[in-house]
Amino acid sequence: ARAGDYMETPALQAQVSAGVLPPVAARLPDQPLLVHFSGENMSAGIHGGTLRTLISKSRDIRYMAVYGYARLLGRDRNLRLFPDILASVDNVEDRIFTLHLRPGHKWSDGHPFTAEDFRYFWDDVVNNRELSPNGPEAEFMVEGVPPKVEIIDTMTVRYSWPSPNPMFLDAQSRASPLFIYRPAHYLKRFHRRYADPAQLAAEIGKTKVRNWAALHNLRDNMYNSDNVDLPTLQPWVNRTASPASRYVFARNPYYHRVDANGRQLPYIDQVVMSVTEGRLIAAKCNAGESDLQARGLSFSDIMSLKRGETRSGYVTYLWPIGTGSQMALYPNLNYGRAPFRAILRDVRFRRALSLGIDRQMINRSLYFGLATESNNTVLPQSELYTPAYALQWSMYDPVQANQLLDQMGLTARDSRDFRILPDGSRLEMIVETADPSTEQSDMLQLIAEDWQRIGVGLFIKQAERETLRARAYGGRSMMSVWPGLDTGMPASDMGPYELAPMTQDQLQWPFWGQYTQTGGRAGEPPDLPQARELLALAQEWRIAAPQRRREIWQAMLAIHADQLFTIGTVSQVRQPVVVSKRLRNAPTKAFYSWSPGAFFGIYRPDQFWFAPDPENKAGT
Amino acid sequence: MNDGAPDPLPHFVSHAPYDTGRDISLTASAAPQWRLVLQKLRRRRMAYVSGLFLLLVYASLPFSEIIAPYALEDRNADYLFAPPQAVHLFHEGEFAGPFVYAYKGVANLNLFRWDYVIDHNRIQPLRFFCSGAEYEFWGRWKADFHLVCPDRNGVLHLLGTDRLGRDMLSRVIYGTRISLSIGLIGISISFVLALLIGGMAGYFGGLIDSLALRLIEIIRAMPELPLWMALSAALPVNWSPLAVYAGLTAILGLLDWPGLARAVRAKLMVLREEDFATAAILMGAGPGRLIGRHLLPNFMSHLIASATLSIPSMILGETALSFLGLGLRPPVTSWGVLLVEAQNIAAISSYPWIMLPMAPVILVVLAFNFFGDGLRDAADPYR
Amino acid sequence: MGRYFLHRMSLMAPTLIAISALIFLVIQLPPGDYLSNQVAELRAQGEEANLDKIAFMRSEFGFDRPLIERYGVWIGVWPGANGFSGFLQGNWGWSFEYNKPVREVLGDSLALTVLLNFATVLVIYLIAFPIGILSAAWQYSLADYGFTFLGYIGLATPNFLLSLILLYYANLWFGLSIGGLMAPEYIDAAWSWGKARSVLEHLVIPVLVIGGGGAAAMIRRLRANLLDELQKPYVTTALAKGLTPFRVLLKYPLRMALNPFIADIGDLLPQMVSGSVIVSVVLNLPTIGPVLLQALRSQDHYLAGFILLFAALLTVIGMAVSDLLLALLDPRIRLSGRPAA
Amino acid sequence: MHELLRINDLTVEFDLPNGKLRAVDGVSFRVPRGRIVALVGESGSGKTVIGQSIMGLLPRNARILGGEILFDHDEDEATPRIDVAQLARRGAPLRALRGRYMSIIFQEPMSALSPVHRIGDQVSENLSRHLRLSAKERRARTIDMLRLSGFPDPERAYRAYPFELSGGLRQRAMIAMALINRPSLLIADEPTTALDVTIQAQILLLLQNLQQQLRMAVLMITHDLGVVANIADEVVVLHDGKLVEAGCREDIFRRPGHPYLRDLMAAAPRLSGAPAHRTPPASAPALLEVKGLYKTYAGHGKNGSGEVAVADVSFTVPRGQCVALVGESGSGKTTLGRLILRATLPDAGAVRFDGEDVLAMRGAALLRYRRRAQYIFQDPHSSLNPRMTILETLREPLIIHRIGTRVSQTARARELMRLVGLEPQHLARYPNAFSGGQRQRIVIARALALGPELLVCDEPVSALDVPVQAQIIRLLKELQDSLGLTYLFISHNLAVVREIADHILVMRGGRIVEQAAAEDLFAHPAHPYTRALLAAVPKPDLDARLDFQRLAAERPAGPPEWPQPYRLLRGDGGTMIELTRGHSVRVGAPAS
Ligand SMILES: Nc1ncnc2c1ncn2[C@@H]1O[C@H](COP(=O)(O)OP(=O)(O)OP(=O)(O)O)[C@@H](O)[C@H]1O
Ligand SMILES: Nc1ncnc2c1ncn2[C@@H]1O[C@H](COP(=O)(O)OP(=O)(O)OP(=O)(O)O)[C@@H](O)[C@H]1O
Ligand SMILES: [Mg+2]
Ligand SMILES: [Mg+2]
Repeated sequence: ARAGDYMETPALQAQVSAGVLPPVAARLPDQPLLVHFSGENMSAGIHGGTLRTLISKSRDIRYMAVYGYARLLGRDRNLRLFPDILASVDNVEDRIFTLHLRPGHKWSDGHPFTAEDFRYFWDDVVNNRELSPNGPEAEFMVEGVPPKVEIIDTMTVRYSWPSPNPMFLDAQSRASPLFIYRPAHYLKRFHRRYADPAQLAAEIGKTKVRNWAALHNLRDNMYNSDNVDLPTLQPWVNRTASPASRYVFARNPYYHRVDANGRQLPYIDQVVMSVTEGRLIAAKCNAGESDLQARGLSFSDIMSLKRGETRSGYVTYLWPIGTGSQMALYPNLNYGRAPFRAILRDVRFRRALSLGIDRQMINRSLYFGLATESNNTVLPQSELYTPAYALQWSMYDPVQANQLLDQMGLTARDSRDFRILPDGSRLEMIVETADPSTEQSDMLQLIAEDWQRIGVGLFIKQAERETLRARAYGGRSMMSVWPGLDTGMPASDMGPYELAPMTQDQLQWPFWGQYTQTGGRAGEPPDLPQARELLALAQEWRIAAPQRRREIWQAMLAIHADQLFTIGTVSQVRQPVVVSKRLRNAPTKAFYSWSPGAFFGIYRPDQFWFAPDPENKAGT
Repeated sequence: MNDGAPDPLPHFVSHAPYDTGRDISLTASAAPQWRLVLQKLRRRRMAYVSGLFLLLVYASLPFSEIIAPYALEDRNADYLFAPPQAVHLFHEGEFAGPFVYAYKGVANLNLFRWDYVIDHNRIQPLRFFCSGAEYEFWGRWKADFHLVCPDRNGVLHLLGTDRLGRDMLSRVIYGTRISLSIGLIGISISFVLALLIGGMAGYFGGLIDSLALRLIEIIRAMPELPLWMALSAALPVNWSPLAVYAGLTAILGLLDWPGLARAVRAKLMVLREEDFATAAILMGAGPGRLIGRHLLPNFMSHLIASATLSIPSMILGETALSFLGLGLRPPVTSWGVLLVEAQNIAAISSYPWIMLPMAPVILVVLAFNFFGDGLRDAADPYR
Repeated sequence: MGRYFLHRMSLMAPTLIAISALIFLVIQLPPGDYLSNQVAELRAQGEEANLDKIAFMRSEFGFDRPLIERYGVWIGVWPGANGFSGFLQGNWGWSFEYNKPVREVLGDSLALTVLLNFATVLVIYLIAFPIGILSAAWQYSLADYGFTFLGYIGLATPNFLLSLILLYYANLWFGLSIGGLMAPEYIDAAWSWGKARSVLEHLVIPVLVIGGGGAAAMIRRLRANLLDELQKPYVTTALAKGLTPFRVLLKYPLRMALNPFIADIGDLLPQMVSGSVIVSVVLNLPTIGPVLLQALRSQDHYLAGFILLFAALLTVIGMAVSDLLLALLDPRIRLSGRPAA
Repeated sequence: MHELLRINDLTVEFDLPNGKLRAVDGVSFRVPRGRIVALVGESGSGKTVIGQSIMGLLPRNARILGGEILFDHDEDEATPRIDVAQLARRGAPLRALRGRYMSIIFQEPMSALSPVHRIGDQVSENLSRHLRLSAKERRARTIDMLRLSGFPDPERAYRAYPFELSGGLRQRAMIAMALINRPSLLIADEPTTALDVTIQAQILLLLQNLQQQLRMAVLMITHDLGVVANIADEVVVLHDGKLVEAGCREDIFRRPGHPYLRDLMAAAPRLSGAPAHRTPPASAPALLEVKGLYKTYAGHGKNGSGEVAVADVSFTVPRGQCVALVGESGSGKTTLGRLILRATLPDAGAVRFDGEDVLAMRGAALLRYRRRAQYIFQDPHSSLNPRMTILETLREPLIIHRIGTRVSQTARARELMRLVGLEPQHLARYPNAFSGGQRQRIVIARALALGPELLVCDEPVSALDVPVQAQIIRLLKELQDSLGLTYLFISHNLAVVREIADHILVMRGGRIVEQAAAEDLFAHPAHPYTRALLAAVPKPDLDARLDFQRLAAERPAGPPEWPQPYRLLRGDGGTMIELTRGHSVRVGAPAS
């Protein structure tokens, strides 16, 4: 499509006619991103409509930045990286990245989006000690060295490192991306370097914050969508100040994509997010109060969702969940108490626990047998998958499990047939869960019954997410339950960092993760050889060639399958996704995954559109 | 109109036999007061029946294991969300003893639901005084004796099963034990404290009253919600869930007394001014006796009403705790736990039998209430 | 009376101090704090980019200072980073979760909370008093049994199960949107007939659920107290004047039977805030209940602290009001000397 | 037709847990318009029940088994008489009569008033129920009625609460309430038991006036034959629920026929004639010593001045003697009694019991005192715990002082019941199921349970018919002889006082105005108030009827009007001077 062929959006027509808004051709970049529809059920659509969806707390409006998924580079449905906001990018040896912007691209307030926005971020935000006491984020640092940032011209920026930084581009495509640009024209008024001191002081006083840095931080939130004044590049812009119980996101008139018919995206005029108690989300979907919903729905809701389909005009799709395991047990290798610590570190114990779980029973009792019984590893859909990763030590075998435990010397039993430790205490695992629904505790209950047959007790402890984490980080929790690998379908060019002790929030080895994360300032160095090996492999991956990367991934996955640092249960549980019958271009078969995938993000909600209502109530 | 004097009254003298001693037709009775109350109670049918019902329920508590057809932890993965079975007596027109028809679950993958097909040709007779699922009597002795059991190869789910295939009837029976026994701890604590503190404050007044009132205020204003949350983080998990629950009800009781205490105090401030209170003081009654024997009985109606009202709140208090992740943990089962599990749209729309545990709660609460009413009336001197 | 009033008011100060300290302590009890939790949460989601801000806020809000000092700052008797700025200075604190002053976060929901709970209390009284009187006056009548039964069903069903059931059927049968205080399309709309209607429709269930139990309880206790008073000789005296039994009931026994209810007023006011937390959460009502719960969960201390303090203040005021009313209601309390023991 | 009220064959039965009790058994009598009919009879004979039946205010457990209660509320002959017994208890027709055409003065006025409503409110309510009046008018009428009923300060009374009033004042409030609508029929159940005789005379005069001016009829239930003799036109005598005799006054007093009535006449205590008096033991040691007692109740009027109830009271009661306290209603007798027993604390002064300072007693000493000194309350109804059966009530003091076992306590309770003339069968009943006189005896029994040394009796026999009264007095005297019991005997009934007292104190306005040995006082009353009191005693003798009109006219209005030297001007407390040995009287400061 060429400039003259663009079609004005009906919803904006009035503003354009009134001269408040420039016409569509002037709003789009010189070279907008042209969207082609190919594939089953995909078609160019028409403008209009309101997409209703539900969130369980105000803070969840940040998911709009995930669903919107406008990134410098994004991934397509096949997880391939492509320039999105950027016109193009030049990559030299994963070291030198030259980013080319789209001329004429504008922020949602109409101000041009230029290299200045990158410079401002780099010079005045990241490298301002008051705003960023910790300096640049980890993604910027390669062996402790930050990039050289050059502004080539208004449309070109270059980042270069002495050694490769392969994660740099990937970081741009994540569900929660590394935002390396800021709307400088807007934020400068809160920056001491640029703002008029008197006005700045007045603003500080008005907002009741303590100083300019706090004010800047308050206003600068590219991800959270909580500042209605902050210009954005996303398809929809938040128009409701929080707190509210209903957030309206209006279309971004300067969005950079068009379809082949010359219609500027997004098709849908506005997205309304209503804050709803989590337990009511299923009921509300059932009553037809959401047009697109996955969050807040779980497998056990499917039945009642199916029942409401005809009455309320939606379809319930079942997307496999993209995590490595629906629920994995994380034995805390850094647990503080003596006898248990040693036991948890004994691989025979972990294997016995895994062998002692009747995954088939779990699958049948809780998921109609539709899930896949597996370790916590990559999914079959991943190019890295081999069956051994999923099956090793995971077939139900209480006899072998008992043998393993006996071998460990845990032969003494008490009156109720539980094993007894040398110090006389009973062999019981306290498993902490932060799941407010009954799914995890039901599963744990089934596991508890299974483990009883191998003489191991299981106690369930309900906790808040935050408390659970805090306890794990302190080495105070023995074992926790959490979903498995975030990235269940990795490609070898994605970092295998989840598999190695890299960060504190890895519940199986928080101290070791913390150690790596802080560069040795806190935590403990990994002292299991396998963990050390994982760490070494992960570090090697960074500079390895593509083929080697694949080998590294596989080596790491093999270590996991053998060592069972986390104990998986079942994977590919179906996520019910409620989609209004009128909503087009939403995939019927897809994966529900945060990374990669950004949930709906890679399916591009800006391309979804509403078929006209047969009763002609189109739009609202 | 005649304004004059009325007709003179003729002088009447009764000639009926006159004896100074009075003939008393009443039976002599010097029964103690509680016996009188009991007598009167027996004449109130509703209250009496309620009382007997409660007695029966309480008497059954020690034998939950025997009464329940299944053991607490029994689970049958082939019968998930199975609906209640009806007990029949006649099969194809012929008496076949109490039996149920066999049924079988089929996964319906269109609607994601278990459909059960009843096999009208296979009858599964109930067995009585039989050996069935194995259990540990009072968590101690292994046994398998039951009042009623399913057919040897059959199942018996008179109230259906839940999502994990556990027999609802058995769970309700086990839940009764917990809910009715431990829940009373809370009420007792709350009542004892309320009567003690409210009584002292109302009776003594002055400094004691002031102190008690401040204490009440502080406890009332105490943020319960965060307190529970802090507790949930602090409680050791491998405490037996029962101990946790008992502890929590105790705390519920500890936090619950101020309302009643204020009411008691207010009422006592009035009652202590009554002459009969003064009379008791002049007889030498100490504060304890005066409050307990003279003043509080005059507040009995309110107390009884409060007690019958506390019972549901104690039984259900646990559901609120579960909401905060603090209630009983499986496998221990109480009515509260069962009700919490019923709290989802699926149960309401598709598996209504999951909500059946509401029935015993309502029954027991009503029984307590009617019993309380009867007791109130029986203790009322004006009736 | 006047002196009693002043005396009673002066007693509130120490109580409030004690309560505020308690609240501050209790909300700090669970391990961790909002900011460190936030660090964990962000890390877990790979949102490392935001970590800086948090480090920044830590020092801003003095999370490194001793507890007592923070309490002092919160109340306004200790200089904070910006001098004295606490409750005493009218600063309600800062919400981390919303990144806004607490005052702004609560604005509307405070009013809505009061609306909802005022409606509830009103309904409780409007329902409970007539019915309580009725079932005392016609004890053991059909009406008496009927209301008893209904009330106890309400009492014996957990609030949120009841709300869910009601919600489900209200939606199925009347097409009422689920949860909330109005249909979604009205949320940002200006006030209109439609909106008011929608609000009223949506008030029915919460008021029934929250108020139902309360009303049932009140009916039972009122009935019991009235039955006691109805037998007193002074009631006969009043009847001897030819008053209708109903008027007599209202003027004499009711007044005496009120005593325990007045004593309970202290509870009513704070319940306006905290009594309905769980129901509000389940029914998705825009009151401060859910805000409080969420604030507690995410350890948004100052927000939670403010709400709790607000509730505590209401409690204390409620208690004082109830004491004053008690004295007004019963001259024997007001005028009597201390008993001799 | 002159009969305002006609009762035919009335039978009333009570349902009790252990059987049925026929309280009224086939009673018939009439009340002519504008006449006073006295209903006399044994305590517990059903008098109150008859009154309640007429008003339709029987207790729940009572049923009218048969008979008619015909009431002709207006003078119009055309309208048929209404059978009150047939009217629905809650119905409008009955309500229209109550309070307007018939009203009742309850036997126990102290509990019959709502404790939380002001007197003015409760009295004027009757007006607002039946007449349309402006608020101001209503208030004016009410205050007027209060004044007529003998309230010295009606304005204050209008604002007062019942518990602030003395027994007599409360009774007067009851009277005002009943009379304010000028009913056609007044049922007065012992309307003057709590009043001293001067006030009683005033009330009786009021009744007579109303009777004559408005043709009001009065059904007067009373034990006081003196009152009967003075005002009744016709007399109805009940015994054990049955009518035993009825006739006009002359017939009854001059020709009593039934043995019960003759007993009654014989037992009536009189002021004349020699009392069967024992000689007081000479100079016994003082058991009770009262010195300079003061008590002022906090006022709540606009000026905030308190109500001086007891001022500068000193006296001693020797062991084994009976000191009587007589005086005007509201003069502080009850307060004095309460002070002595430490039910109320005095503002100043000392009480010594057996040499010990009562006010300083603590712990065990106090408990011992509680055992040795007992109090009989003026209002039996309110002093009995409504939730305790009589058995429990009588056992209670024994339990408190840990005397005996369950069995022996029950036996003691039975014995006490018999002592005061009640059937032990009633032990399982609650106080509300007794008649006024029966309750009074229960209170006496309770006070005797512990075998006390000092008994402060506040109107102990006011509700008893004369034979029972005599029985009780006899009992008290016996106890005095056998156990050396000491009494402080508060009473308005001077004849009874004469029977039992060794020494008499006369109180007026919180102060003792005269004190003397019993015979001395009756023979030579010195103080004008004492004289007025003696002059106002009605005698059960048709030939010695009082002229209420004259009494009212002659009665000195108050201390400032007393003749010299007794005159007390405002603020002058006066001083006691001794006339003869043991006989002192209060005189004012000589006029300057
Ligand atoms: N509520 C009641 N329940 C049961 N018995 C009662 C009740 N009230 C009165 N009685 C009985 O009825 C009888 C008559 O009582 P009533 O009050 O009429 O006596 P009375 O003549 O007024 O006596 P007194 O002179 O002592 O007041 C008594 O024996 C009494 O015990
Ligand atoms: N609680 C009180 N508050 C205020 N005034 C009171 C109180 N009790 C009694 N009085 C007043 O004190 C005075 C004395 O009362 P008291 O009851 O001692 O009189 P009494 O001599 O026993 O009279 P009666 O013979 O009528 O019973 C009365 O004027 C009364 O109004
Ligand atoms: Mg009587
Ligand atoms: Mg008196």
